[in-house]
Amino acid sequence: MTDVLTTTNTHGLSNEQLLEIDYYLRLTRTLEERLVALFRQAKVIGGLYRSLGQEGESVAAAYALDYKQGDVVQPLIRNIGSILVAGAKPSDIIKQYMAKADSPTRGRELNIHFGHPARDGFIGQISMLGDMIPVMAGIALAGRMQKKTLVTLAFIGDGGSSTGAFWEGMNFASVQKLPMVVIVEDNGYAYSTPTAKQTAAKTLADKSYAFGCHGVTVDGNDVLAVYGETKRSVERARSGGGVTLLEVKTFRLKGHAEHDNQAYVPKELIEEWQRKDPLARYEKVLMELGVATQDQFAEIQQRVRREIDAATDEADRSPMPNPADAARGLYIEDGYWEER
Amino acid sequence: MTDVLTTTNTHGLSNEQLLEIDYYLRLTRTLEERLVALFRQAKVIGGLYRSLGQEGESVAAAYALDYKQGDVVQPLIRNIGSILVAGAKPSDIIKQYMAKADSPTRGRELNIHFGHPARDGFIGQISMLGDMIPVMAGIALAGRMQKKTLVTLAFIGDGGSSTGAFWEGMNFASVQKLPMVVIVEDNGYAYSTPTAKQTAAKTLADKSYAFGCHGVTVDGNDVLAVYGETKRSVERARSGGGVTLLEVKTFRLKGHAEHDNQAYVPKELIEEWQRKDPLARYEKVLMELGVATQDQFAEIQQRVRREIDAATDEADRSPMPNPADAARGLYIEDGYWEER
Amino acid sequence: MPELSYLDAINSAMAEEMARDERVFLIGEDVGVYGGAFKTSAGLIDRFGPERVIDTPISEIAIIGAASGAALMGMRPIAEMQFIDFITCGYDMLVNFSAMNSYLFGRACPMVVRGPAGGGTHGGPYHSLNPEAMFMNRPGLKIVAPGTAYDAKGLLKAAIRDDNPVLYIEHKYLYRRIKENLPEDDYIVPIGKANIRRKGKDLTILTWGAMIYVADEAADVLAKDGVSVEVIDLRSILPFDEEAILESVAKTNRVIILHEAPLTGGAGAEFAARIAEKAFDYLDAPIKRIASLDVPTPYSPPLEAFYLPNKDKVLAAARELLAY
Amino acid sequence: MPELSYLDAINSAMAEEMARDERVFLIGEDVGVYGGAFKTSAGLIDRFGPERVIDTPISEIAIIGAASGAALMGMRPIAEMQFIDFITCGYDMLVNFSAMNSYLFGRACPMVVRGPAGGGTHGGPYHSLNPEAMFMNRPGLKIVAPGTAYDAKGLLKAAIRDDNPVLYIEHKYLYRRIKENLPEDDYIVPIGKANIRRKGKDLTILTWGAMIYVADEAADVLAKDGVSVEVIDLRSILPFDEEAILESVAKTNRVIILHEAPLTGGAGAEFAARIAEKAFDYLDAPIKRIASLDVPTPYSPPLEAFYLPNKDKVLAAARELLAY
Ligand SMILES: Cc1ncc(C[n+]2csc(CCOP(=O)(O)OP(=O)(O)O)c2C)c(N)n1
Ligand SMILES: Cc1ncc(C[n+]2csc(CCOP(=O)(O)OP(=O)(O)O)c2C)c(N)n1
Ligand SMILES: [Mg+2]
Ligand SMILES: [Mg+2]
Repeated sequence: MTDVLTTTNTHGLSNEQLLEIDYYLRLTRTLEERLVALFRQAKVIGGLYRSLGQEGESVAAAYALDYKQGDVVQPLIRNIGSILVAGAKPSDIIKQYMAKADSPTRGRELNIHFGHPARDGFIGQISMLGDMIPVMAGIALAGRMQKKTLVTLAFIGDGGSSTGAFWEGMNFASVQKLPMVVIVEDNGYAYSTPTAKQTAAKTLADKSYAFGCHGVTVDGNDVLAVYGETKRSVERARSGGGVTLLEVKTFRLKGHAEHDNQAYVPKELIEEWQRKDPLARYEKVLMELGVATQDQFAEIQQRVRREIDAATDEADRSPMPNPADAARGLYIEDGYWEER
Repeated sequence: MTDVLTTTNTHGLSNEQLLEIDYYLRLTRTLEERLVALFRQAKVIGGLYRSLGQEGESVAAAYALDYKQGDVVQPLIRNIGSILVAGAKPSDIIKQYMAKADSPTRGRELNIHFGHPARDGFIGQISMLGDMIPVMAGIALAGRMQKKTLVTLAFIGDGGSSTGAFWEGMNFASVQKLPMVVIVEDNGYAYSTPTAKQTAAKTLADKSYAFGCHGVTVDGNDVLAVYGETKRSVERARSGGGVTLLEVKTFRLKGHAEHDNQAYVPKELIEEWQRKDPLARYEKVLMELGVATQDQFAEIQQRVRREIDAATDEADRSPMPNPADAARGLYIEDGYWEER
Repeated sequence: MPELSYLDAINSAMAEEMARDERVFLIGEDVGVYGGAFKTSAGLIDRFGPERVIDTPISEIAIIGAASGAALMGMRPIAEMQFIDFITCGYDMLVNFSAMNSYLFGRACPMVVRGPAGGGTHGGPYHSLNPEAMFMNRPGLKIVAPGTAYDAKGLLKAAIRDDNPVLYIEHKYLYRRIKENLPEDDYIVPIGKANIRRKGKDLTILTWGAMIYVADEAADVLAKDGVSVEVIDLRSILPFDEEAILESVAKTNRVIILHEAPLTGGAGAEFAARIAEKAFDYLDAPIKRIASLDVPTPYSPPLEAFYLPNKDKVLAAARELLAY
Repeated sequence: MPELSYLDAINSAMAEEMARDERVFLIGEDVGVYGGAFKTSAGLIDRFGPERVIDTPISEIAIIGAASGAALMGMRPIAEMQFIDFITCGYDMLVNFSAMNSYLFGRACPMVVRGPAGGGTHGGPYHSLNPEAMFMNRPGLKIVAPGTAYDAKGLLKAAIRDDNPVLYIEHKYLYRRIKENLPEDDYIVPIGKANIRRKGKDLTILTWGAMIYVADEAADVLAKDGVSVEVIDLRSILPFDEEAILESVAKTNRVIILHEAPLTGGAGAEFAARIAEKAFDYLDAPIKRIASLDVPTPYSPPLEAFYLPNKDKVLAAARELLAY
């Protein structure tokens, strides 16, 4: 159990909502553990990326959006929690990792690179880091042109925030005062590269000065704090206050991917951040606040396990793609995507 | 004559040096006026870009470098004054504009896009704005690896500072703490686009917070102030203090190029900045300081006119390229550039 | 039928589509207040307002990326590159994001990226690019390159109405040099269909963009020698009208592929390869390509003239093939 | 003769050149402390220090641009793209700055850009790129694509010693799958020279990179049918060994061009076009190209297998040509 100070302001969330957040936190962690098991059984095709220790900010930030208003979240590979909140099915995520025919991309693209901003409330990234920032700005721009009240929420890493695409997108969004929130995750590393080698800026939030947008830093492992700051930023964006660059301080507890033993990370750092586990801290607060009991958490975990089991079975049963389909769908009018 | 307040600190420059600066200021303005005349005679191939009102910062900044130590300046199209200070011949510049066979690029590339960092003390930009910032970082990096004490000075515009290349280059240079000074010219416009549509940052110098480098703003039409701030930044860079982003506030008194009547610029703005003419202000200060008299300025202008006349004659006489040469020199080993 | 220049045709295509469909908007550098570096968008901001004619910072990644994002939301952006050369700065966004939406994700991304291309104006190495080949091996885009005012208007309308990202290559040399009487009524030129510009039976010249006029000149000269040349204006580079190409070669048995981009790795190589595979039996002579030299576009007029294809280069190749 | 994998060959080429010439350095993402995403640069930082093995921010524009600037100053940088796919992000810098130094400015720019390319590893659309064709119509670069450990080492050394920017395409599928006994002594493989991998007289297969092994498989099968196949490993894409290509076709009169990139606009189109112009009289059958489908590289194994060229596709084409 953790001894780290954690905020207790629940920002007007109801007990159901507070428990729902816990559900998504557990769903994320359990789903990833399942993916690890499938990876070890060689059922996952390609790499597996963990968000262990970062589930808190992924879930809390996405929970601050209003999908009924058309809000859109754009996750990175580690923000599985965000798309679960936005409504992605665990079975779809497992199918993506297993490259199945009935996965959202029908086996064409990997992990959580999927989703449609106008249909799903989320859109996965492409691999080229930074590229989604201009794209999310364009989604926000379209929303404004279409007289919608939507806000876009984009995630970017400490590493991704070094790319020209990030800079150009932030600058454009800020000039246009678009309804957009960008969460920059300082999780200590970009692959093997520590944040200090990524930027000489004092904090990643300091980049906001270059854009003339709002800049905030928050403890990324404090679920309620991340929710609160994101909510504030989203509401400001929705009411015409423009872009916020919200830095969450967190830590990547695993290697870049399963193959990486993170030998380059000092042991003490890992231990320090293990003590800051966002799930443990969040559940501790909920208990202190009398919102929930151990039993309720146990129930949630049972429910989560049942759902992940079912999702895994479904994914396991679903077929691999039909090889000849590889030739189809280059242009949208060919009808491939309308089928089934 | 101008009534604008101007600094009088001569930063230890000798009277000869102060007059030499005036010489370069006049050389720049007169050379550009000559280019306009040649343009009207249709002897200039392609566009002509003026630096009227910006000669001060171009000359003063370049004057703060020490070319004997291998310092390198990278001008934009409007920094003719900078390369004149670095040693470029007016005849070479005119030949470039006339696309002559014996121009530095032998008619292959236009205006002041020429120079070699290890040979000339300057390197012209390529058209893609922002690209030279990473390149100048690489030149500074090489200098450090080669145990040289050189500093690189790069110019970028208010518009160019929106490009991904600028952002990536500044970030890389700052992380590496390279001996580099970047002057960002806020001259009010990027083509027809005012700076307010280019960035929402309060000042362009504020971009320094994103890089964790030094940031300074100076009156770009105050020759001595620009010299002083550049000198300070260069010395800091040379002594290991890292990158400075130096914003010069100035104004583009002409259109983007000769074809552009700048109808989009409010008349008052132009009049206001005409009153801030850097040459008038500089010469006023030199006279107040008793450094020079009207006669000396007149002498300098006569000398400049003689030199520009000679340069024009030389350029006029020199031949156009031999058509078949177009096929040569793609790879450096083909020997084309060793000839003549 | 009003007489419109190639540039007017582009301007009116945008104006008419923006009037017809409020999802259409223009985004780029200096496209609004200034009306574009070449005045291609003159008047549009007055008519449609700054919300639909957006002046951006100098950020090609952001322009193409924001246009792509808006397109996913059902808008139909036209992203202008001030010169097509600067599309290189947004290259990644266009080939890796815009172009992949359908194949990977089943998302429609209806957008146009357009800008002034091509040489002959002494623009030098950074303002004379013919970009088509840079994109041909990166599937997902459509690519069109009109050579007439009629096609400029009809292909731009087709591109705007297409549900895929379309690279629209306009040749700046033609902006004000050609004028045509265009139909008053709305029309489109379908993407993927070539135009048999001139019927002939002895030799095919396959070309597009500004080079169609070079082909015309050569064909006129050859006509005097009694040689009947078929000139195909390809118009669409991707998808391209393979049928029209093969039919023509089957008829003439001799072909010259003429384009303004450098020879090596140019789009013409693909067409030559298709012919060499699918019309092999019809060929009575080697497939000739006439293109620019394999170097950047030099700035000085004598160098640029030597660099570019011209009538004489085409005639020399034609005579070789005819004597074969 | 020590046995080295293709990856070891790359590592040792870099190590030996860095030891031989202090102007050589490595710059890229995670190339130092981590030794590269594929461990291609393992051990180099310990041996040469962080000044010569530079870990950068995620900034391909800056990596290629800084390498170019250093090269102008007489250094010999090796810029690594973590995957070659990300070269698209620095595309502008490479084609517009690095590649133009000689032709426009008479400046030597001795640098190498290298990184893992190619499919077959289920990397999906963003980690399987074969990039050569993206650069073929933008003059100024040299492009090499080794398929053997011997060539991987010899071509990398040649690239590092070359005074022009060289794009060095290494195929990640081969990294650990092939091992060869390599000479202890220093050697280079000259850029621009093909390797006749297998002599034959009935049919030429022109290929490079990982596809040389597909060509071998097909050639072995055909050999059993008494068909003698000549396999040309091109190795250098730009400049390429036209003489070797034409000589082979003149001898075999039948040619298949095999590459892993998609068909349309692929580098193979250029070679087909050259043959169709310069060896026309020697051709007894159409020129066939076998390549990947004209779509992005799909991720799922059955889709990727269908997408990529393979022995059977080559055999089918070969039998067609031989029956012709
Ligand atoms: C433009 C680009 N360059 C390189 C890569 C290779 N790459 C994939 S993930 C990664 C590290 C990302 O670090 P960060 O942005 O901090 O995200 P994190 O992995 O920490 O969540 C790199 C370098 C890439 N995907 N895109
Ligand atoms: C990447 C890129 N995009 C577009 C252009 C076209 N262009 C040339 S100059 C210019 C305006 C430059 O403005 P600024 O950087 O402020 O420099 P200034 O002209 O004011 O000196 C533009 C948009 C370019 N050269 N490069
Ligand atoms: Mg990180
Ligand atoms: Mg400006």
